Amino acid sequence: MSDLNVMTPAEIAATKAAVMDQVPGPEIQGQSPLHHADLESLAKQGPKTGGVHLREHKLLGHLTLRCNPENADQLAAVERVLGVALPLQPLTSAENGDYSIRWMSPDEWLILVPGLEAFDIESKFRDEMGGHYSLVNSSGGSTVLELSGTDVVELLKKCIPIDLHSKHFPVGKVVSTVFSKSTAIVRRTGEQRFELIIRRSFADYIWLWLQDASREFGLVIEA
Amino acid sequence: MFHIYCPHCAEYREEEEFHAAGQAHIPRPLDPEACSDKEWGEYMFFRKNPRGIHHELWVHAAGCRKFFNMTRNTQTYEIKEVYKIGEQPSVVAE
Amino acid sequence: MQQYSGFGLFKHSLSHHENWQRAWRNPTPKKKYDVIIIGGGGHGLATAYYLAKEHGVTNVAVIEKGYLGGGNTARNTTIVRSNYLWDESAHLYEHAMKLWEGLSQDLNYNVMFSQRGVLNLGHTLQDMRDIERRVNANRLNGIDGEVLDPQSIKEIVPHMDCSANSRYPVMGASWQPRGGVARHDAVAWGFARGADSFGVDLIQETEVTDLIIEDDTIIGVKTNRYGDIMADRVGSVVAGNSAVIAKMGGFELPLESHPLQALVSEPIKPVLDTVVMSNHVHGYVSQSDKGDLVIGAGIDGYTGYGQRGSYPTIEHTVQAIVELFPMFSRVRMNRQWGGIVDTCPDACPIISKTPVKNLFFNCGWGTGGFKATPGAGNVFAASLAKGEMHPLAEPFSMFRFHDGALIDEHGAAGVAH
Amino acid sequence: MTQQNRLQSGGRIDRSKPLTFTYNGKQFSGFQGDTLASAMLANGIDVVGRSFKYSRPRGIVACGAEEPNAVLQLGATEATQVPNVRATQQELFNGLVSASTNGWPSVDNDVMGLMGKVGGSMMPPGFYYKTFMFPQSLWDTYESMIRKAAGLGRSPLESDPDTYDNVNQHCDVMIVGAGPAGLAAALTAARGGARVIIADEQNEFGGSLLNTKETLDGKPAAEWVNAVVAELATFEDVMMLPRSTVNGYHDHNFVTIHERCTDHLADIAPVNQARQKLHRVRAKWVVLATGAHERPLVFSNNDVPGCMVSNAVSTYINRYGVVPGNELVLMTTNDYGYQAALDWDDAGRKVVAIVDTRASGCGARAEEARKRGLNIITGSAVIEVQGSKRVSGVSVAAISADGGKVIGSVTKLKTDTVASSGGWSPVIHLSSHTGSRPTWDDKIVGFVPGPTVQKQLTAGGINGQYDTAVALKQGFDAGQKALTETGLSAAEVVLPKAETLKSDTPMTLFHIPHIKPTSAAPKQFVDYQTDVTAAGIEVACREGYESIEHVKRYTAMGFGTDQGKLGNINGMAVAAKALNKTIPETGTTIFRPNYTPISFGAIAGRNCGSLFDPERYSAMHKWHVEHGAKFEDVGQWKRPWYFPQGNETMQESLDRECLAVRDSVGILDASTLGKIDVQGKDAREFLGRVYSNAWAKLAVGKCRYGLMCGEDGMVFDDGVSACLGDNHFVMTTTTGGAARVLEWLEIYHQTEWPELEVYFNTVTDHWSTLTISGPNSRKLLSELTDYDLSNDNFKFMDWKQMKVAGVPARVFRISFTGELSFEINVQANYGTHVWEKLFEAGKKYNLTPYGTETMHILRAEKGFIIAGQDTDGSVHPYDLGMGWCVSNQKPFSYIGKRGMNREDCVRPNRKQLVGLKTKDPKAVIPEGAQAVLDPKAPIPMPMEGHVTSSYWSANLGHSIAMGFIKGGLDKMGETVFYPLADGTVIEAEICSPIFLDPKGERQNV
Repeated sequence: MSDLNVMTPAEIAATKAAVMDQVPGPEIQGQSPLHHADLESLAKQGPKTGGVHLREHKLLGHLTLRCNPENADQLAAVERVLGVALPLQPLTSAENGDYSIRWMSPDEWLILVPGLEAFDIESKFRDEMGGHYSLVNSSGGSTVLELSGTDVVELLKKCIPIDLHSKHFPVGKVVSTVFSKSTAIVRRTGEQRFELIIRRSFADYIWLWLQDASREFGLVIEA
Repeated sequence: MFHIYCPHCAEYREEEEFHAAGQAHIPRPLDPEACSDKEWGEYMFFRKNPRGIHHELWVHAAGCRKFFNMTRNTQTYEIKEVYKIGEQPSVVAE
Repeated sequence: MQQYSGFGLFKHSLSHHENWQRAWRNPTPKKKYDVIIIGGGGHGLATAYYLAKEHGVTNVAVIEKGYLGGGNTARNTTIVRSNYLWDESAHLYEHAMKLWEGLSQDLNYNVMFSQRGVLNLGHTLQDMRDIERRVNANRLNGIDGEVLDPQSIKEIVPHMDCSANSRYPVMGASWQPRGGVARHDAVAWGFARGADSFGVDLIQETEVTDLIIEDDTIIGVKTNRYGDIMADRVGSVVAGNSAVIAKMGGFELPLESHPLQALVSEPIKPVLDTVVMSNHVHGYVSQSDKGDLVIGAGIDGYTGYGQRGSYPTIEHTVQAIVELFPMFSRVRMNRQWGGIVDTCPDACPIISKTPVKNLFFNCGWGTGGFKATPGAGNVFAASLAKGEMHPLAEPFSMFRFHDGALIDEHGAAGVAH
Repeated sequence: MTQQNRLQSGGRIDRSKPLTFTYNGKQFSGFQGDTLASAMLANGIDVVGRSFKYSRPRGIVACGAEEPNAVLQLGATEATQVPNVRATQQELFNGLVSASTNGWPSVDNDVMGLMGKVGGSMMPPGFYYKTFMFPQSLWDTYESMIRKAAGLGRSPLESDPDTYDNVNQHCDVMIVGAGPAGLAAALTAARGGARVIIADEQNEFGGSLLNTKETLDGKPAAEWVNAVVAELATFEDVMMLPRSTVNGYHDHNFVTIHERCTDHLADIAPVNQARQKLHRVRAKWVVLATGAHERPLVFSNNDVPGCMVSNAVSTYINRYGVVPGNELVLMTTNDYGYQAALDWDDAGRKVVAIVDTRASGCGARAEEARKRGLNIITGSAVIEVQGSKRVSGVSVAAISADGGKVIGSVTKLKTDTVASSGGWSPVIHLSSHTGSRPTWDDKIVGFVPGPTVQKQLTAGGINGQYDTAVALKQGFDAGQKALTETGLSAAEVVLPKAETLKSDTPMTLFHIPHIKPTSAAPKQFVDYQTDVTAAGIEVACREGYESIEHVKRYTAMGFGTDQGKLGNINGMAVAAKALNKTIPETGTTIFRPNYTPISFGAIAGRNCGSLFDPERYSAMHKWHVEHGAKFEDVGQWKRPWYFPQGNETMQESLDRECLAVRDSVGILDASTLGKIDVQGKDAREFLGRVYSNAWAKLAVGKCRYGLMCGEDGMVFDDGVSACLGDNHFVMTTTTGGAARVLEWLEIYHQTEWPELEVYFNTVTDHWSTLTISGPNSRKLLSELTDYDLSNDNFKFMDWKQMKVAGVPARVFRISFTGELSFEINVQANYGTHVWEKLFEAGKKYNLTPYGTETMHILRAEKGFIIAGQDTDGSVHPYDLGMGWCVSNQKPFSYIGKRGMNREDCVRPNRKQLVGLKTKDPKAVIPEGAQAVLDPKAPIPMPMEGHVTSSYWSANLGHSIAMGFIKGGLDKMGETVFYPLADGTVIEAEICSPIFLDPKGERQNV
């Protein structure tokens, strides 16, 4: 291999699936889907108090794993790679340090890892996991928003049709649902804290929506 | 608006997350070339469309993206059951 | 038949309106008819009227399980237009349009057909290509229509947001000046009164519970109130319930019955003088003579006989109307309701013979039924009278779904009813 | 002005907070706590509108949602106008501006009223249908007159300055109505630990308890209300919504609540607040505690201002401290009706007479009236009212025991107010929204909720139970039942003691007889707002409109903004009598949402303006905006359409962009194309089944174009798929088709071929796709990569992995322009970086950004189709001349194969896609033009097919077009004509659609 990050098609063929480190060196700065909104400046200039706080966790590694939940070998492989078992109960999530896994479907999980580790993890999966599965890097296609604050539930009630009562939506629960006229993956990370994973092309729409819908509570941007 | 139990997510969700994909249990003919135009046309277009108990295909489009079957009364809109692809309904029309 | 006129009204006012004749009788059915029409909606009643008037077939019964005109005739948004894309449908709807134009006088019953024009808006380049295509085809088929630019649209609908900065700016529209609206109930009643005057028996509150079929040939129907009633030919005109009748005949149809919802605002002073329809933002609106904004929604995605649909469909429609007319935001929605529309895969109707001899079906109109009422009744009557399909009806055979000769009007039909 | 009808004390108004308001341009005053209606009555305003058909003066009749007459225009500015607000439901605020909606020149002196008097007799129901037919040509004129007369208020003509919210709610128990039954249910459910929402349309909870002098546990009922409200407020899981109307009850216990957050404060909402909210509630159980509306009686001239329902009279006195007149005649069929006279008497004004239609009334209230020495006339009725703008007197006569006819002589009494009570109609509206048909209950003389499949409970007035003690008990029971049904344990609640007043049997009577037959008697109104009279209903029945639905539609009964809340039952009774049937035989009454009208804005919520529909952006969107792109809407995407420079016309921009690509190099943002990652050992087999062409032998590192057809054989999408690994492909779809294709793949995989080992995942948003195209594209790319881009190493239809501008990329050597092209795919976070680096390096090649329009022209020069533009769901691959893209050798009968071999699909003379070359090279045929063989043929002219794509080609110096022609592939060189709307005809020759480089040499260099 001439370049560690780039395999030839022949090498890829050997793995049956193409894997590529998609992240360039540190001299090139990536732009999250909300780059144009310049949240850093808003965080500096905007209000410091309000009922809803928003922070973007950008440029993380997003990996979609599809595999067979009844295949013990595959489950074991996941644990070897991530140090945590795949959550098999519907709508649950699991974490191990910077790694987090969300149940998306009976055969689908969304894994978030630090941005620079995506290729590493992907490669480890390819080494460790056998049988029929797919692993797709979708890091460029989404971003993560963290919403918190005293009015966060009231805000989300205007956005998604999910019952957010903590009896029904405890910390750790994750759902994929409609977000106004887009979609989002929503996970509760605290009593008044939620994680939203949204698609790149809809990010501006959701950003506009959140600003509009949170007006009565006051929106604080954090960076 | 329907309140639909997704058999994969194992909870009720709002209809907005789903959409209907027509009558269930219409297998694609195994040998299409052996079908007459009439048989092929019936496979593609002709439907039971009952007033009453109906078995239909739905997909949890904004959720787990899985298709599943639903037995529903098309008059009262009561959902009698949902069941996974490959399973058979337990509630059927008289 | 007692003639209606302004003078008649004056005359009757002197006797406190005590001497008006019945608009139609309430007869007990005979044992046998030449033709039985199942379904006393607009299409069924029009069929009966034209059978009697144009073909001299008066030994006819219309059997209606509820009240006359109580199905989709009573539930639609009353739009009339004929600017369909394909020759087959354009000719059929234009046939209807020509009948609409003299209908009040023909029936001596004012159906309040108001040719205030219909705009079909285009919001994308592909919309505009489709509009050009359709209007060109209409013109060569002898159907009025032109393509308007946003400025000309603004002159017709001054209150609509035609600005370039809306989410989907209005890029143009097709305009059919002869299109418009009519008073839906009056259409059913006018045809009913006309048919009755020729001796047609209108049997209400009577449900057909089965078909009587011998040797693959229909010879009559069973009813819940009057037992068996025999007939040489039977026409089924039951829209959303067609699958139920077809099942009695032992066959299936290429149809699904879906909820179709509509809503009205409270009555307001005249503010919209034409019919505005938009496939792209998904809504359409006109203002009735009573002052209501009459607004139509899209079809719900599931099969439903409940005469109601899902609330999000209403939401999307109202959003579309507020998007087109931001000033209507403070106007208030009065009522919503739903009908059952039987939709074909190609968004065109079925006017057809069936696997059962002498049993004919008129169904599958989807969202297009009301505007076709006189035309559909007219060609269905001719087909029932002769036992052979009228040339305008021939392309609409249910068997086109076997050989593949579909007439795809999704573009022209769309949400646009 | 003084509030002449205001009492010195009493009521729930705050006399320390005076408010001013305007009605028809005049200023009046009222108090905090007033409704607009109570303030108008306090000021002695009699006429609040004109009826729409007969233009008769009308006054306030009721005190709530059932009010038919007091329908006003509200709003101080053009943008804040609200039509048709019920004065009885509008809270008064300082500065409120209102006006009556009908009447010209004014509501007090109305010219149409004269017409109504003269012409009224010529306007029986259905008169429209019987006239205005001759001459036909005058219908437009008639119609505009009809339209002007109709309608109530008017729409604002400016955009709404306010915002609205939709809020999703979930609860165990949704309680509709906060009267005694609703509050008891809420308290019970709350104590049991349920999640409760309780909504009431009024400004404060308490319902009927606020309108009377009733006591609970010997104390004013309001004290109990206050205590319950205070306790409910302590529960975290209880949401209390006053000013909130449950307007719709939908399937599976989905309920919508219209909350008016700021309408009681001002015309316009305070900054950052929503004017109204629409709560979308999913409830496990719904408790309907909606109460009942009192029915007025139907008698001659019962619409003259000063005629009210008796309960409204009591409410205005007890709740608002307003006596709506000086003298009262009360007519009742029941004991409860007496209450209005007692309250009137308490207020110190004169009760002229209580007219009881029964031979005797000996309930507790009647006894009280007798004790007070009030004038009670039994066995009689008010058969007619005198007066025009205000009641001046009544005619009273004895009636037969069945209420069918007048049997005695007529006595005239002087009065300015007539209250009537015909009993109560349960508010069953919501229960019938979900398709349940109400059932008639003879005992309570009204409809009650029928059987339902919803998880619905009812309590109190809706069941025809008007006794407070019973309502409390039923509310408690409903609360308990909801608790057990939702798996919670029962709660302990001690209900307060209510007084139970002895009452006598009410009389079943709706329509008061007159000495003249109904047809000749002065008008007896059934439905005020739609001007439907008892005589009108009789005419309808006489004419054969016998179904109650026919009666309603023919007369318009129930079609007003009050939806017949007061009149429907009376109307059914009149129809039943005319048809000689009972009320249940006549039919039932079905209600649809909304219970009361709600703003369109509240339904739309925030989904308007820029949030009407998402705008989807690619990673380079900001660059496009900054470089002056004009955008095209493709699905929800905003795609650059073209990039004008300076004062260029669109055509000039396109010419420049097209030439730049053919002469040097251009760049297109192709990121919006759908991209689906396909992995698994059966990926290849799956592709073979869903594409019309062969995929079995596509090697790793290669790309292939494919067509997707439906089972009917008709093309619905297309795109290039690349083999990334033996078990790994990436599929591209059209921009608009991405979601549909993915779902289509899933449905076949999940339902038909689950045995195939393959997974699909969307990666549309993950990749940015930067397409550089043109003879200099290789040179340009080579400046940003070390990779060997030579034709030997990187062939046409290959893909390679390399770094471009330092970013790892997959580069596809495929071409939609016919030029040497490279599609550079990088993770979208780095799209802009690479895009900008390309421009830095591309300066010397005049790298030109181009949009969708230039892309369309360039591909049309090559005869490439665009699915959706050159296809319409009725063409199969052979119709497109793309038989080369169909493989009939595949073992599996791929989707579309059987369909495209049906009889009609293989017949001769199908429309086929061909190229079109105009005789005049400068003439561009409009897209959508229809081809004919003989432009002089008579209309209807036989059409051969339409133009799908047509452009000016700057590269070729002439126009180019593609279109369908019947049998076109066999008609090369033949001539067709395109007659245009302006009368001109464009002549064109049928040719190959490939106008440029037919051998494909340019892309292969």
